[in-house]
Amino acid sequence: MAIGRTIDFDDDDRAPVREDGEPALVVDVGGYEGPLDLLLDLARRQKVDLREISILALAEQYIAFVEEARRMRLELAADYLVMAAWLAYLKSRLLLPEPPKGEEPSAEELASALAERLRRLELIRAAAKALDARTRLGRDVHARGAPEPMAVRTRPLYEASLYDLLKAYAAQRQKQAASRVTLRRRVVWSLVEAREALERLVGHAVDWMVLDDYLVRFVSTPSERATVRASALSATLELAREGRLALRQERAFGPIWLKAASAPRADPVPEPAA
Amino acid sequence: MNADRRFAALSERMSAEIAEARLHAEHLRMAEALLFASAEPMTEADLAERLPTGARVGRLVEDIAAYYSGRGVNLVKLAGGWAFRTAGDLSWMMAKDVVEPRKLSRAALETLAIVAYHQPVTRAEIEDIRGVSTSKGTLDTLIEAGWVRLRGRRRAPGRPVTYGTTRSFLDHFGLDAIGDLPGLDELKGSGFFEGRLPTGLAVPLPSDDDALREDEEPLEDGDLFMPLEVEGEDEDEEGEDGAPPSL
Amino acid sequence: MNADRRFAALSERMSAEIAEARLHAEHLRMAEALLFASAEPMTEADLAERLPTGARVGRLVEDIAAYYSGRGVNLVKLAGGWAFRTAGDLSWMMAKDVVEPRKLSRAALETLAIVAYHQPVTRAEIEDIRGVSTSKGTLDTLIEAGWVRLRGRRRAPGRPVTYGTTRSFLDHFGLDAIGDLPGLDELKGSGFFEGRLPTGLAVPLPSDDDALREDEEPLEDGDLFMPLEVEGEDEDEEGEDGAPPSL
Repeated sequence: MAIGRTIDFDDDDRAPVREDGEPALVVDVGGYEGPLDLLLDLARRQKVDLREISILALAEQYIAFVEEARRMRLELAADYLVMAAWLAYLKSRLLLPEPPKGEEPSAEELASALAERLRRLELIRAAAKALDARTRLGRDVHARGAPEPMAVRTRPLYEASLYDLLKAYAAQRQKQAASRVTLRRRVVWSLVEAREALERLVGHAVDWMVLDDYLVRFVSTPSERATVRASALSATLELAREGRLALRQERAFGPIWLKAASAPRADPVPEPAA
Repeated sequence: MNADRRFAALSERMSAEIAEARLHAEHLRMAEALLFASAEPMTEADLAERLPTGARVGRLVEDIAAYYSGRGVNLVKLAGGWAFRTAGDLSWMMAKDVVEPRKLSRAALETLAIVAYHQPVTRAEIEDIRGVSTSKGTLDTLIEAGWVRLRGRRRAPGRPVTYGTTRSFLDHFGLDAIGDLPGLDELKGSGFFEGRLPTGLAVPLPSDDDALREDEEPLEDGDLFMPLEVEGEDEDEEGEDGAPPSL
Repeated sequence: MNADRRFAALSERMSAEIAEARLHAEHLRMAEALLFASAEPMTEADLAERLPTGARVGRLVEDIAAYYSGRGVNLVKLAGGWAFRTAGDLSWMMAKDVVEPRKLSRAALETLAIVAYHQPVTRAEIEDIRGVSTSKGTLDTLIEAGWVRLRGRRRAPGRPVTYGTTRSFLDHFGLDAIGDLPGLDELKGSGFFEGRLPTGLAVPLPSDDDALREDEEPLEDGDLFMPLEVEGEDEDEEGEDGAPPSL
């Protein structure tokens, strides 16, 4: 059976080698893109108008093509064979008397569906060709070769709400107020001051006297009382250690009595175990 | 006097007309500059945005198109806008040392045509029409060229991605709108668009409208970074084992 | 006949001239298209190479340049060649202003608030209240935004510039007058202050009156072009090393 389209035996190095070492003959079906493409080509040979082709004749031609390929031991892709099987089935349905109308589509319906499908492919082929033939940008027509792009200048538009503004102000003022804490200058009677004062007084304390009485003289405001007392106590303890004062306290938290030591020494005695 | 009054009125009207003509001429210059500067088509809205308020964009574009007709450069309506392009009849001269754009393979061209005429279309539908499986590479090439885009997903089992064409497709093929595709009438008459679409949803015309159709849903964010879904295996385009005939 | 011969000669010459004019017109179209499509300026040699032999390139370019003069696009000589460019007086159209909403920085917001409440206020005073030095940029931003203006100069050593708010400040913040800024009690009442407030914290009565105060004197002309004096160093606003607190 002569098939119009040439069948090329593609024996270049891409040809797969079969397991038995014999080079496989691959049918390059002239650039057919699958069975539908082949069918369309066969159909075109029948009629110009696909609506009038004989599906029966088409099926026979296709099957003949496949059989010829097999006879020549050509390897055909599976879907060509599937299509062949389907067409053989369709052919037998078309030849046999039509069974009473059932669920299945009739043979005629199947045949016309195939014809429709071929027509659809043909149409899109024509459309693709027409698309390709259009004057195409960059091939047939050209855009401005040196477009002058639109420079974009961004202009900031600042956004802020009154709420933001007030919040910022209040936070700022509050932070500032908090960061500027003025510490009241505390009047502190330093240890040095206390010692100096006590040293000056030690000479007068020939008899026992209450420390508080001395302190009162230096205390001008109640706020100063604590610092004066603390410093004075530390100073008296120091002076007592040096043996220049005698101290006496009759009970815990009772008044502290002090008087000059009977034999004041010129030099402090070093502590035995400091 | 009557004659004087009439004369004054006439002179006033003429002054107004002269002022308007001058303004129009200045707007013509501006529109010409804008259109000339841009490589891509500008819509009338684009132009209106750039031109002084009150510019009559429709008339400006018409005037410029008329002015340039028959010249080496023409103002043409493309992709819903206007753009200057070299005259089509000079293509022989322009093509001399232009690097020939990569020739589209037949498979790519057919796939593009199916997307263009049948959009929104899924890969399965493309394969159904062509009768072979479509390789990922073919659609990738078309997306890369900027002609095909992912539109959305079909509301159908498997939620396949739907494809459509872009504005740049229209620009490249010299089309103003998708309805200007060549041979569309013939395809319309052929029942081509019935395709495999579920009955009742059949929309008879291709649409590259950004708005999704009823049977489409939007892509997820991730889809844009993984543009091509793998439907089954990815077989090579020219592979012998296309989809079995589904009739 | 003599007359006939002369007529024939004339007619022949005219035909030749018409043919030449037609050819020139066609060459004009080609040159126009080439110049339009070229990415770089084309020299006359470039053009001659592309145009049919015999094209008078010099005249073509001259004609095209003359044709486009005064139009929105001009043919200009650039880098030894010829190229179309937007007319110089329309170059402003080639830029697009994009308004970009930007949030005011905290530093700017604080500075603005201090200017608003304490105006007329000098930069040193702003810094004293904020406890950090104020960068030039911050006041610049506020001036650029149109919310702060230079009022005058304080009659004080160094004659520092005084700042105040503008009408547009009032507009933006929805204030009718500067006196509508809430006072201390209102701020407290609205919960802007948290916790205890130190006694003696006062919010001054701001004035954005155009009239200068007694301790202000007018700016000189030069001040407007050099709006921000640099007082000492310009340290970063948010820098840790703000001015030491001056107690």
